[in-house]
Amino acid sequence: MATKISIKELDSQFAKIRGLDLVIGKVVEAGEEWSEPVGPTPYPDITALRGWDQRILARYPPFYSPLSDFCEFCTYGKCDLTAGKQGACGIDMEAHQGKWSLLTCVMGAACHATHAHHIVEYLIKKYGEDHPIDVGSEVDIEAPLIRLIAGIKPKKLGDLKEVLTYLDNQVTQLTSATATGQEQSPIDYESKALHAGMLDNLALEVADIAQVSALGLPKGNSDTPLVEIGMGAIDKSKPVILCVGHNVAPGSEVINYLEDKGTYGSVEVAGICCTAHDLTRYSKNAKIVGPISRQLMFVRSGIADILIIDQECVRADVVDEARSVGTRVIATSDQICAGLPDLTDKTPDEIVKALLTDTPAVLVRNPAKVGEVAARAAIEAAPQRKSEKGLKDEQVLANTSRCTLCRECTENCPINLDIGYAVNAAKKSNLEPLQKIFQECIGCGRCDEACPQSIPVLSTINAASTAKIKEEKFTIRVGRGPIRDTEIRNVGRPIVMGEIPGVIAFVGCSNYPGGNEDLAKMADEFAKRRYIVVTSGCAASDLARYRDENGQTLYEKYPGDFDAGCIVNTGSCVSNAHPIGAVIKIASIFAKRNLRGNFEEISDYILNRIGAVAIAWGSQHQKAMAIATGANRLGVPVILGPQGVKHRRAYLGRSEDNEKWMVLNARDGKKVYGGPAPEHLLYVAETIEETMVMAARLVMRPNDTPKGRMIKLSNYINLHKQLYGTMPDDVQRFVRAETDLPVTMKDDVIPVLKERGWKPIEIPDPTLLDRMVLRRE
Amino acid sequence: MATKISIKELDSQFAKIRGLDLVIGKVVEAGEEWSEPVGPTPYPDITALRGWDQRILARYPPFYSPLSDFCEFCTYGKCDLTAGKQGACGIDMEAHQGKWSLLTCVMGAACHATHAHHIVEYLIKKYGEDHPIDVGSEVDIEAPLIRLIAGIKPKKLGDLKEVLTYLDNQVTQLTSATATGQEQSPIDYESKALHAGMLDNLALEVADIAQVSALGLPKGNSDTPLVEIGMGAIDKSKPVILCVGHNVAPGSEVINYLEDKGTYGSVEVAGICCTAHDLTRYSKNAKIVGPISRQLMFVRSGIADILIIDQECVRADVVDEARSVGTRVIATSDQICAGLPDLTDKTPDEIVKALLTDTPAVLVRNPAKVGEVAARAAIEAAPQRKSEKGLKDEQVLANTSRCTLCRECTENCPINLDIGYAVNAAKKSNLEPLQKIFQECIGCGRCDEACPQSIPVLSTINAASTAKIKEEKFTIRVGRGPIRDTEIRNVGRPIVMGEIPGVIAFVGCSNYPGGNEDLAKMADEFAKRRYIVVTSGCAASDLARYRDENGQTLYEKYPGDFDAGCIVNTGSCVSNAHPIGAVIKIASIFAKRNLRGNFEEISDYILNRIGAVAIAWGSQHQKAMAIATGANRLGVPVILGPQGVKHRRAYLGRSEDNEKWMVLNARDGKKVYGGPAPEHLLYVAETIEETMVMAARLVMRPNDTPKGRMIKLSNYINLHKQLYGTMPDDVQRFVRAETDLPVTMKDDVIPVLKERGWKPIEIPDPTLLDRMVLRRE
Amino acid sequence: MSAKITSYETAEIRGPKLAFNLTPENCGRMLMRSKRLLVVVGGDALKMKVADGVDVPEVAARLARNLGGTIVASPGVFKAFQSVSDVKLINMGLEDAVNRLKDESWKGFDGMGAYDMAVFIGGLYYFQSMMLSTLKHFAPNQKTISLDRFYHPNATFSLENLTPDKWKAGLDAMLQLLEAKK
Amino acid sequence: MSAKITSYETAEIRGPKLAFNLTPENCGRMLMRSKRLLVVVGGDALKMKVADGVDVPEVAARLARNLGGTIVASPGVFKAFQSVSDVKLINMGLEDAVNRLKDESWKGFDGMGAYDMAVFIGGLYYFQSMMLSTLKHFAPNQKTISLDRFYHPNATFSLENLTPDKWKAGLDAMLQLLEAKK
Ligand code: SF4
Ligand code: SF4
Ligand code: SF4
Ligand code: SF4
Ligand code: SF4
Ligand code: SF4
Ligand code: SF4
Ligand code: SF4
Repeated sequence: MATKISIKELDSQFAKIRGLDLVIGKVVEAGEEWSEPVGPTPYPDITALRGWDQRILARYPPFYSPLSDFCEFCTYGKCDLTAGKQGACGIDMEAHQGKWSLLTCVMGAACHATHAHHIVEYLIKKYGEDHPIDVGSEVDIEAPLIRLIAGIKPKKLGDLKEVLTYLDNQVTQLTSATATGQEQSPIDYESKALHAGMLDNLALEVADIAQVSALGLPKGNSDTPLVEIGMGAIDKSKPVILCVGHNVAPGSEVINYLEDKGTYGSVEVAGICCTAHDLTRYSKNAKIVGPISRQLMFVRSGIADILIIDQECVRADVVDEARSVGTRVIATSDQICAGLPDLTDKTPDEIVKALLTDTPAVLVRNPAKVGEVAARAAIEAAPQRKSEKGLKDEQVLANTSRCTLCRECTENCPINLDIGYAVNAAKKSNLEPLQKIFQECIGCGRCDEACPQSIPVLSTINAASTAKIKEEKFTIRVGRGPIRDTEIRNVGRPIVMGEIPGVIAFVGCSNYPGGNEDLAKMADEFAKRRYIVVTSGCAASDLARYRDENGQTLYEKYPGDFDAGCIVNTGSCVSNAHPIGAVIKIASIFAKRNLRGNFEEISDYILNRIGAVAIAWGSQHQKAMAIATGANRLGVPVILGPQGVKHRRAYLGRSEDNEKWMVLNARDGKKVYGGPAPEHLLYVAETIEETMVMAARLVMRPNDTPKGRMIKLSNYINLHKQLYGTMPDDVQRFVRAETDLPVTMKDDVIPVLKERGWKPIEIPDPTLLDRMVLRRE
Repeated sequence: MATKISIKELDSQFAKIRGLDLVIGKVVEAGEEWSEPVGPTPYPDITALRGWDQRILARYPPFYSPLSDFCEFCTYGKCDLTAGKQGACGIDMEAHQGKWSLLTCVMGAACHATHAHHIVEYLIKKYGEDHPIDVGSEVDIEAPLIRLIAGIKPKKLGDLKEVLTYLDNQVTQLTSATATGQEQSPIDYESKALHAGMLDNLALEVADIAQVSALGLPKGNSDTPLVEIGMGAIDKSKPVILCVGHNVAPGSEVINYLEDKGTYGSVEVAGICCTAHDLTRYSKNAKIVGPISRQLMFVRSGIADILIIDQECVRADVVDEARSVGTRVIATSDQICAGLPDLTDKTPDEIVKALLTDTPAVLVRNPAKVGEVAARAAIEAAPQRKSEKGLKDEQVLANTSRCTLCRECTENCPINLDIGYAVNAAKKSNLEPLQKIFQECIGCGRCDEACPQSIPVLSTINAASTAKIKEEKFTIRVGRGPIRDTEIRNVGRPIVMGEIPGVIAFVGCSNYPGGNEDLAKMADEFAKRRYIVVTSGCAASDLARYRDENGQTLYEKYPGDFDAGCIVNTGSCVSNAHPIGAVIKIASIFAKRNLRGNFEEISDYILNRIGAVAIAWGSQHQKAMAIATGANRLGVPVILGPQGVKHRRAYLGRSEDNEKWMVLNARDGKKVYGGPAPEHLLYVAETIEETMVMAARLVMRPNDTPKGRMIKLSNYINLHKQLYGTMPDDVQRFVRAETDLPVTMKDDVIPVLKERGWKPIEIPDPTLLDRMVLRRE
Repeated sequence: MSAKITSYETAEIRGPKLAFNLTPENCGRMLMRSKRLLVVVGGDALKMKVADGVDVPEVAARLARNLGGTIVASPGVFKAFQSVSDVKLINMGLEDAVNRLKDESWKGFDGMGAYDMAVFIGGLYYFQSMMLSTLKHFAPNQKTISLDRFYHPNATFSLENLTPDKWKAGLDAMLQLLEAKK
Repeated sequence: MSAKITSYETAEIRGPKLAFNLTPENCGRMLMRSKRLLVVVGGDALKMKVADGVDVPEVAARLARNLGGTIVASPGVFKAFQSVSDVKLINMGLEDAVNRLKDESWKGFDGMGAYDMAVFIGGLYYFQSMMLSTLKHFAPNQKTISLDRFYHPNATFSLENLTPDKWKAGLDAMLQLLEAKK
């Protein structure tokens, strides 16, 4: 608890003070002082971890894929940077891509920092600075990232404020570095991008532990309820309030209001994107329409009576789309004012009236007011709603007669779906191709924009798929927030020892080709193979939208523990703090490493010992790149799906470059070969087959015990054979001794090893940090 | 002075405190309390001034010129946004351009906020939190922007910290709004861009008043010394230390060290860009090489023994260029680590040794250490310098024989200089065209990059112009910092009454076509016409690089007062706070308006009454756009030169749209026609002729007295006739009554007015704010 | 494929909507169809006489005269039209003029209706390019034609990159065509 | 000018360095000059049989067989080469392979020296485009050729956008040329 010194009036010789409140936030409570010594980098500034970054970037140098040949950042430009040419400011393509990488990560980090600010400020206003941080009785390490990075142990909401101040300052400095005439080296741009990623992760934790603590979201229990998800899950007979975005505050206030009035049962509160997750964490009666790929589709359906938008991942056309089908809109955030009139200072009566009459889209920057207004307006508006406003399916499909098969739509589709062909088939009453497209379509609407015949292509896809939309009704396990310390104690050893082959996190946005089935198949495969599978955000939603041969969703099929063969949904994007926190906690709880301000040591531990990998099969947003980059700095490799190539940057190792795979043996300080483990830090895969094999490879760590390596290798070889049809070309690099080999595979592998001139090596106590060497010989 | 409460140890029942220092920074000293009431918007958040922005943007809507047809901000893209098409996130070209506008301004604001942080932290470390803010005995309003925006009156360096915290938070929020799926309306993007601009201006003031207060820079005196400027002004016989960037700390420490050792006279300390200005403000023995257009040219000359780079406007190739001519480099800022080894923790001996032997480019993030190291290394290195390292002029010019006249160089030149032709002429020993190019060239080096024959085109230009380079030796009046309150008292009335036709500020970067002569001619014209001319940054340097027919530089020709017919150099870019502050002070001192947290009222006053215009003939950098946009929010119009079109956005009025020019008459609340005054807020002009006429037009204000309007009109009509050859098409819009007409022009103008159906109107007491209406009828 | 076909400045990569290349003669034919023509003369017009031997104000005046068009030009350049009396002349900067052109409801300088074609000539390349970009994106129905020596991808129609001689000859041919057909 | 000539995806505007368009026959001639060929088979290869009727792994195998090239392919696709035994095969993802190709000092999968030509076929359009972008910018000396159905501006040489039939026929003609001249 904080100590508060109040001075009403002081009129001394030196000073005159009036109404001064001093709240001493960092006072440590008696008997509970945090005894952990502070490590070398509490609140690291933008160069404090440059040494660590240089170390990892030397092994995993940035690999750039420019999206454009020129730069248009300043008025010297546009500059042609093709193939080594420098721009007018002296920058070349490599550094320019480094700048994009930094800018992307900074945008992401700024989003999460701002989101954290908003939610913390809202909660402090509502519950007070002194409201305790409490993320569950089985979670002692309440804030692994804050402890690690900031070096503090937050006890109450108010303690988070200094972390927010730090975030703001660092984000501003990094934003500054993206300007023309600032940073110039690609490696330093990447060091700054890694810093931005780390800040992003820190912001995630601030936001999520605050809302878990104050809003009563699940505190790490494995058996959170299964709730409904899908466009078909929304009960159209009720008034429908749709929340889109990331900030749960307004949506939760809707639920509060409805519960107060006892009308919650008769109103449908549903969400899209992360707000959806957090609404179901807040109340299991809330529903999830789906991930971002369902945003335009569902808004266009006109089923929502009220659309509440808050911040992040809100389509820029959503207000117009909503209005065109008669849905009323309430924007709620400074971040998205959307050009709407600000009615924040009006009474709820006035706002409801405005919404229902002449001002169908408004800005109200007060969550509680939004709660009341949205609920009342939805109830009043629902009877006016003609169910599925807009055109009937047949009317929509009639448009296809205009199709000239010019294929502009396909050429505009980010994933090149053969939509032109499908529209043309519909012309001849064959709806099957459109229905197939529906399964893969990410709902971006670019085809609509492209069609010279003004065919509303996306609506056409939907109209052809009405039956499928109705069927879109699945279950998802409610995001559970933190991983419990008790779980870490159970799995820490098997993970570090390798008996659990790895932790695989399915994260990111729903902009993948191949539809959500691809994602689900991957998750299924790894859960079946007894990896620990974790998920969050749009990926978590999309995993739900799939049934196996028995008609079960993955959440029905697998338990929700943080354990081998389970699938854990942590929740919204900000809940990504928890899987990241979990690997930190393994280092802390299992390996007893100090966390406090001790970033390098923990990252070194994770990189060398903890077989965790994230798969962002979709990663549309800058935030996705920021989260991934933060994970990378901590030593967690990430695989992106093919669209991720457009983030422009990977961090790739070269498995054959033995010098790069030398580690220090902490036991004697000698440089020894640790193998290409993990081989990459950020890899963009083209197909799910490649992704699966790569994930199985990237969970290997130099520190694996023979038993652990055996299990990892067995999965790797097995998947490789299953998907490539052959023994891996690089198997010899992962076998340290014959004891690493699965017994059943020995006959297969040993001849290969011999052929490739393999020699056994010792298993080191691996580190990249000089200071971790215990004793030199 | 602050009150400091120290608690060494407190062990009470409630809390345990160790080593706690409470510094109560905002304690108001007895008897000196700031009695000014707080206005409606102290520390405005990102929507607090949205209403004001909407008002000005309704009159001056954004005008966008896209530099590219597509967006590549997220992995949904690239998206084709041509002619109204929406991207996959739903954004259209207009909103996307609004996003660029915001991003540009945010980058600029982040640079200045970060710069302010760095300088304030450095000064606090050196001089203490309690070091008083003191910008001159004749300056009572020490911080007009801080008073206006933050609503505080800073008394000591430590008081600036809360302003910095505010800046960080706001910049982070605005950065967040540039991400995909955030803001969506062009007008709200622009409102946020205006906010970023305002923050930028605020940061300028924080940085400059801190350094003026603590480093003893000139405190607003008009007669600052004339110092040397020009590539030819550098004494090559001495060791030469060149400082490039914006942060004066390392350079000033060089001077401190040299002065301590008594060797300052024998070492040349020179600067490029804003650091240069601030070095001469710190010591009149420092020299200015020139504006940014001289950076590559001078570094390539090899004259510098040591190059110190700090932050902002540092060419990305400068380290390589310096090293290729044997110049040692010291990077000094977190913002630009340039991939260099960090030697901050080494001793000066070690660093000097490294620099002179195996590590010719290092990072040292400690200004005092840089001071010593640079001075010692320069003195040791100078004898090794072969004067003008690299090739001899003839050798360079010999390369021209390879020229095929392919004109790739011209097609790559940002200002399309006919450099190919000139190189080709040199082939035939005709150097004149190259010498002509030298006068116009902005030194960006893009031609070098383009030449398929690998002719070092820029070096060729220089080699042909050796004689001209030697002649580049001019004088500039040292930046004087603030405008004195006493000056404001003198000119406030004549400016508001219009007797001084206007304040014209020449600001911005040196990336203009036409060379610096164009700029100088404009300044000369307006000074001659008895406008108050103000200048700063690269524009101030470039103004010096011109002699009139009598061989005088403008600084020699015109006095340095803030008065009619004078030219005031305020200093570096951060000193732009002072001309902006001056218009605010006019409202405060002359019109006695409250400043404190009273942004809208003051901006309304400035927009309607103070004839100030800025001309950024060059505006290469994001900071230039941020500064301009900040001025715009305050009601000061800005004209950009043609390259400024590549900032992509203007704010344009439409003079014929009478409805837009209605103002409220504060006397009776009636809406009355105020005329298109000022006609635009941000205008991009193609030529200097257009710029001059536009500036003369944009100084007009609805509130002008008949006498004032007469003087402004007389200049406007006169310039129009001089440059267009005709009477302005719009003269009738600026004549309220015949008394507005200059006597000598009546015969000319009255027939025109009659022909155009002109009718007299009343002069209102103009305002855009409802609450400023005194009395309603 | 050479990049030279699509732009003058090297980094001026545009698309997917690129100006149709027209020969000078075809420009002439295109212009003859115009009922309300605006000729926008840029700030580099006078320099072109020196650099390329083309008297841009004269070309503009002949165009406007023969097609009943209006000329808009900014200071400096405008002065070159002082002797021209049989053509409607407006003094205004390019950005100001384009700001009006991009407004579909604008009725022209004379209030008689929208211009069905805007001819651009004499502009600073990069500045003109941006003005044409504004119109391409925000006034897609406003037809524009660039008669400058360099290809302008953002116009609706544009000449290709030409040598000074070919440009001069082409403009002459175009004007003769106009004047003959009159 | 149609934008269709320069790219497949509408926003895939590139330049100033654009791939030379080659006919399939000229691709064949170009390939015959290669002494060290790498055939990079993308992850969409198998789908193309269904969509366009082209058996990409077969095309790749014939190419490599006739020119002594090495094939690199990622899982899934790689499986299609299981029956191929007379060609050197590497299993690796595209990004991993391109990361090696972009290293000028790389000596190839067999350590025998750099590949003088890298053929790309069967890639996901936007992914392939980015891989070619990496090479264009950071390994400007690495020649690349795209045999995919759509024009790839970032390659050194590329087919134009073709209909499935023309693509199939063109590849056949190219292979026959190779096989005949052998
Ligand atoms: S930032 Fe550099 S490369 Fe980009 S446009 Fe400006 S000068 Fe050119
Ligand atoms: S909405 Fe679907 S089909 Fe249309 S462009 Fe987007 S992904 Fe392709
Ligand atoms: S763009 Fe329109 S007309 Fe062309 S193929 Fe697609 S749906 Fe048919
Ligand atoms: S996963 Fe991606 S698309 Fe989904 S809400 Fe998060 S950032 Fe947005
Ligand atoms: S931000 Fe929007 S317009 Fe830009 S690339 Fe992403 S989806 Fe396309
Ligand atoms: S250095 Fe000068 S001539 Fe060369 S491109 Fe830049 S401005 Fe043009
Ligand atoms: S690019 Fe080189 S060869 Fe071509 S004209 Fe310019 S100087 Fe001559
Ligand atoms: S005026 Fe422009 S170029 Fe010069 S230092 Fe300032 S921002 Fe940089």
